[in-house]
Amino acid sequence: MIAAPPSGPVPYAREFALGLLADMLRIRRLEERCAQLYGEMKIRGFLHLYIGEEAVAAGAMRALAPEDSVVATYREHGHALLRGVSMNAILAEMYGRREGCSRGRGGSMHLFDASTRFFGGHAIVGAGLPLAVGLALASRMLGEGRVTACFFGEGAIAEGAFHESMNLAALWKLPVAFFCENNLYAMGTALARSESQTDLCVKAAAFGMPAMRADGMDVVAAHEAAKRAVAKVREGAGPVFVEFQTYRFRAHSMFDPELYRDKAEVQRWKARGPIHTFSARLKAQGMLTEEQFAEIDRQAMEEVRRAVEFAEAGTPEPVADLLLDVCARR
Amino acid sequence: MIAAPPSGPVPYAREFALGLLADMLRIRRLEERCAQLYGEMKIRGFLHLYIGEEAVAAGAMRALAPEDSVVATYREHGHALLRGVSMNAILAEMYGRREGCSRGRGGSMHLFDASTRFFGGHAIVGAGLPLAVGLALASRMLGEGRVTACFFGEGAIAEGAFHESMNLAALWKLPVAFFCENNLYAMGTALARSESQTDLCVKAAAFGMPAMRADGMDVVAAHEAAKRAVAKVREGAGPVFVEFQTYRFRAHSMFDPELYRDKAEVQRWKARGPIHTFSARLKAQGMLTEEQFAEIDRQAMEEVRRAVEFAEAGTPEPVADLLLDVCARR
Amino acid sequence: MNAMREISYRDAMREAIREALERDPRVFLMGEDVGRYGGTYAVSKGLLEQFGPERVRDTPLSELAFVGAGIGAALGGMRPIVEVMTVNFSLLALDQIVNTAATLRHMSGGQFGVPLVIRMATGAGRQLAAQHSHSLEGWYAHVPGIRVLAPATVEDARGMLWPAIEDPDPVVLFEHAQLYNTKGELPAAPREDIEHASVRRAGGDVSLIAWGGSLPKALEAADALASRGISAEVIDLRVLRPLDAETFLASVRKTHRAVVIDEGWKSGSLSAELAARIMEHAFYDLDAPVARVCSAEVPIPYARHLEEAALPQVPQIVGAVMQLMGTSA
Amino acid sequence: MNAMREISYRDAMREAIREALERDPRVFLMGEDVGRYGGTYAVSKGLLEQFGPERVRDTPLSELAFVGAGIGAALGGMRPIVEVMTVNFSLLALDQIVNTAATLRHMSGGQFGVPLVIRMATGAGRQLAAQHSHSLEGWYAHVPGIRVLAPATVEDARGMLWPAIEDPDPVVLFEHAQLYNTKGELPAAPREDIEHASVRRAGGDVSLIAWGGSLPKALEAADALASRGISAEVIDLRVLRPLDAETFLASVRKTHRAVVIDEGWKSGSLSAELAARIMEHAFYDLDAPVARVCSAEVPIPYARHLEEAALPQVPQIVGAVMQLMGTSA
Ligand SMILES: Cc1ncc(C[n+]2csc(CCOP(=O)(O)OP(=O)(O)O)c2C)c(N)n1
Ligand SMILES: Cc1ncc(C[n+]2csc(CCOP(=O)(O)OP(=O)(O)O)c2C)c(N)n1
Ligand SMILES: [Mg+2]
Ligand SMILES: [Mg+2]
Repeated sequence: MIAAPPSGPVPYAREFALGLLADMLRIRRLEERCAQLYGEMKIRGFLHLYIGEEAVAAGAMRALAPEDSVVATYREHGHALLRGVSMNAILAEMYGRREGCSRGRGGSMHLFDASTRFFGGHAIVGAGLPLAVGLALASRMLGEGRVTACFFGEGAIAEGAFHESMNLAALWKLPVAFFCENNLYAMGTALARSESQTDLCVKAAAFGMPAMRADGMDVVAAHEAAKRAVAKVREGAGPVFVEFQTYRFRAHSMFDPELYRDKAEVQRWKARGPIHTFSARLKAQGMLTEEQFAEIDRQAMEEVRRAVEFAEAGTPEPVADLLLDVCARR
Repeated sequence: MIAAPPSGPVPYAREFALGLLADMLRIRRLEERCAQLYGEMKIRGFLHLYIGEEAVAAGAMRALAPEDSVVATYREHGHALLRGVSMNAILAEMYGRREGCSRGRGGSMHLFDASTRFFGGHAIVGAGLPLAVGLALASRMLGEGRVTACFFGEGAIAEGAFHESMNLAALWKLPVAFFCENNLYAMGTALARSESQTDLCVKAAAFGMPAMRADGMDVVAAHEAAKRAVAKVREGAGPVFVEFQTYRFRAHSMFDPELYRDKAEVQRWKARGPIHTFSARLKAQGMLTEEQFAEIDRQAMEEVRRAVEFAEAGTPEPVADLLLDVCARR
Repeated sequence: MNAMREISYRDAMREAIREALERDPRVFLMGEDVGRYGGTYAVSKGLLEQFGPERVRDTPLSELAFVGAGIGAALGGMRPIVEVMTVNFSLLALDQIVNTAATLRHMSGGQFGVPLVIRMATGAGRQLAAQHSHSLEGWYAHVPGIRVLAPATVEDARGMLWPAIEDPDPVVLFEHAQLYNTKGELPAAPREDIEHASVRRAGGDVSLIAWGGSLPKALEAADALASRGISAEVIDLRVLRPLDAETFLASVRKTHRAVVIDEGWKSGSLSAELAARIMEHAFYDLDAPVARVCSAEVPIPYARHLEEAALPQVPQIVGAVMQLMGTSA
Repeated sequence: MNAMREISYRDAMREAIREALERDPRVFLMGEDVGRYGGTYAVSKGLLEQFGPERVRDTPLSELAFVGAGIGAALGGMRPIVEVMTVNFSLLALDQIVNTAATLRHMSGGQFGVPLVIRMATGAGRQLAAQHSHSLEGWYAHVPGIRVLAPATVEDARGMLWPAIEDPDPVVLFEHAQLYNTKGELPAAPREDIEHASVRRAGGDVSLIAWGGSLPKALEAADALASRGISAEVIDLRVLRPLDAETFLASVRKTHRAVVIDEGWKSGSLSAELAARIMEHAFYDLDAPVARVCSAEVPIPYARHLEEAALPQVPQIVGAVMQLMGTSA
């Protein structure tokens, strides 16, 4: 059973609300272009699109402060972008250029950016969680008061890394916000075929950790949940778990024939799409006109156009530097 | 807070009740001798004594059928003995003799016996659980109706292997009885310093698995819980988790200075000792006289004496056979 | 007679799995997305429909537990084929493989065996970057108690699985991801050998020793060398543990020169063991030190040109040979 | 002047940890039972009392997560020392070490480093059987992006930790369990070098290359050889990655013969890399093939006589040298 599309008044000032809309559109337009560029073989390797899930990153990122830390997965273009990594650097990275945010060495799955404390970009499912626990431990020991936001998919919950990390964070009351993006599938494996207990909040509660659930297709609900969670973590009472219920509109990666779900299900979820439902609500409230939407969208596409230009003009890392940064430069 | 010593009527026929008593005494006397033999350097390596926890193995083993399978840890002398491995073969193993149940290659931590389906003897904490899940899967696929009993300490619960195995067993509804021996410490680490949630049944329930708790110092409570659990598993409804609350009277291993707990605590638990409390109840019921107790004890000590003789007379595996059984003989 | 037909490595592997499932009811396939998804590399596509979810079993993301469950199921009388998506992820299950599967028979005094086959993809070349491009076959080849196979041809993809399943001990089978799309001639009765290396091309001047994804490169290099008048013998190792030293030693004793091609990082790779073995047993037959063409010691980078520079390539193999022959490439 | 005092390896290591904790507030020690229990091998005994539970941090049994947390804490500005009880258990954390710690700097284009020290006990010899007796240093030495150290003397136990902590990249430090009780002379200002191998005994006839728990055996063998009129040079490798080839190559170029002693299983052990390196760079200086004395390829058995037979022993080293010298032992 799929819930009704997100609806109801948007409780934000116009500027903030349009900002959320712009955030989601920037991800959407960037990734639509990425899919094309993959077809043109400008982008290679694995490419995991976030299309359909934009409300989660949009809602969550605006709940974080600049001094906070972010850890993400291989499906992280949107997270990097909204954390403040330039679209230019992200796309150049997917092009494998030295102007890329990882000098072309990471690619789509491994975006990194020290200036925004964006700690990547991890492609071993579950591997980001222990890292986040450690970042939070450092912040606590250094008295920095940072919150570490750790994004991961529901598939990671079956991994031992989830169990061990949740326990450590809760046992040591560390400032981690565990943001689980439950898009119902891990590649082709539906949640019910991977978890004996499909209520993820019950699993989190078993660590004595506060857990909440939010509609990940509703940027308002996502933002409110993230705000509550981050505030609670910042108080110093320990970690919080948030399940964002969302859905991936595209294939898992560009190699996925999608044998495991039917088109109808995808259609039903698209009816709950985060962008069109949110803009409809804004219009209903008179916060947004079709022209204004078009203008925001145009700006997003313009940003993408410039990013493609930037990436195309990028330079390859010299082969002579292949071994650079395997260890620290001396 | 430590509960009052086990008390109340023993609801068993005399023969069965005295059998339970004899089981516990056989473990106790064997291990007391092992501790001496370790001092005499007849037994080497790591030696983990079960003294104080005998009621758990005694109660649990009598809930199993011969066709069932057993997986245990490095603290498994008692489990092997009560599963039916001869004391001779167990002690010869600790002597490193070829007459040992693992030909002297496993030692105290790695007792194995195919004839009783005793699958070891595993010294990587948590590593027995996936194995038990697989044994249960095989039994289900082969339609054999075996129950696999998996013994492990509460320390293993923090390991990813616990989480992944519990989920697999529950998800696939496999016939596994997870017998957790909660003796409150993992080496020197008290449960409260290793788990954010110290109610282990709550943790098990988070997998949608039935969970029960039993006083592991009371052989009656232990046996009743194990019986209920095994019966439920045999019905085919899936795995069951049982927490046996017990206590280790001796050091973790022969190298442990026991800096982490005070003597008073140990004394309080000894007041709940499984053997003297059980025999007191049997006496109160007129099921046991001091003479009969002495006779059962004498038999246990006689069995130990003969086992030492057997082990002393054992022969070393020829060095020429060092590489034997690394791979199957052809 | 042994009629040939053309088939892809992927399809050959699928046929081998299907045959095993048909031939022995104790065999089942278990791993992440082997069922409904059809297999990450589409190897198991269609098998779920044919054999059902009990025997083509999708697992949660739990490498440690489902590999361990495979070990337990093997102990319990089944003949599991466990698929770990790639060797990188197998690190999560390494404890079960090294500390349990490989030790059980010996540690139990010969009472228990683990007739388990673990399949995994390995290798780089598809711009998957530093967490999806490892070649750790050499690590597995270090562990007593397991057999390690690296089928490089469609015939071996088709023929090595069944004997691996019949092996009473754990077998780890590596499929280089770059091979799945390769096509080749498959005999009606493929060779079922998991003991020996093979001479894939006879030659007299130098021995090229390779396996898995490096075999095609070695053969290509041999062609290039032939055009320069150098006759290279190409050995396909096939079995990484236990090593079939006789075969490669015989070749080196004949050619007096050897180049080992290994996609692993050079330091501590399997190529080192091969070089050491050759020195130990054929030192006085060598006209020159054994050369090694391996991957650069760097986490494999994403950018295509950097990844290519990091991996063993045909020109390097040719160059290494020319140097051994005392002529510069 | 540099006054000497006698100290055990265990106490030297504890002093090194204590000094690090005193010297840098960002340093903390984390691992199973490092605190209240006092450390499995009593290395950290007393440190909890001195530094408190925040900086001497007991962890649950969660190797993957607490090693990963160490990586994260290093990223976050701390200088963690993570203790994994023994190398066998480190397999559970290998994914974090190989796929994350070792790749982060390169994968992030040089933006992030992991200044982490991971300490672990290694090796056999105490009848702990097949799941507690591994020597897997060679595996770690295969991985680009990390430094691997094997202190074999009390001076190195005392002196290698601080520079390891100052290293901006991950360092894995192996302590052979048999060394903890050994005693030796500690200079007031111990050498702080994590770059070079050391010549522990000069000699002209043969080079014995060893490290960690095998060094004492190599030195004992050198004594035995001296009594037979053979002068052996003993090289303590000290740093297993990156290898200090200059030092052992210089020795071999002088002695023309080498024996590598490695407690790892022979096939695919680090000894193979050393043999291969020597052949690659000193082939024409060798009077005989490089010999290797390693562990038998068997899960280490419990029985004392079998364990002894499985491990490298002095008589084998002597025998290997005699054979190289063309005289039978
Ligand atoms: C340890 C590990 N196992 C398997 C994989 C292969 N894999 C990549 S993504 C993925 C699915 C993960 O699903 P989920 O965590 O729900 O994230 P989503 O892709 O849905 O965002 C799998 C199985 C991996 N990268 N790492
Ligand atoms: C994976 C792993 N980590 C650490 C150890 C070292 N170790 C052996 S027993 C033990 C304590 C286990 O405690 P628990 O599971 O409660 O069992 P108990 O000893 O109390 O019976 C530890 C830490 C190990 N054997 N395996
Ligand atoms: Mg998902
Ligand atoms: Mg315990």
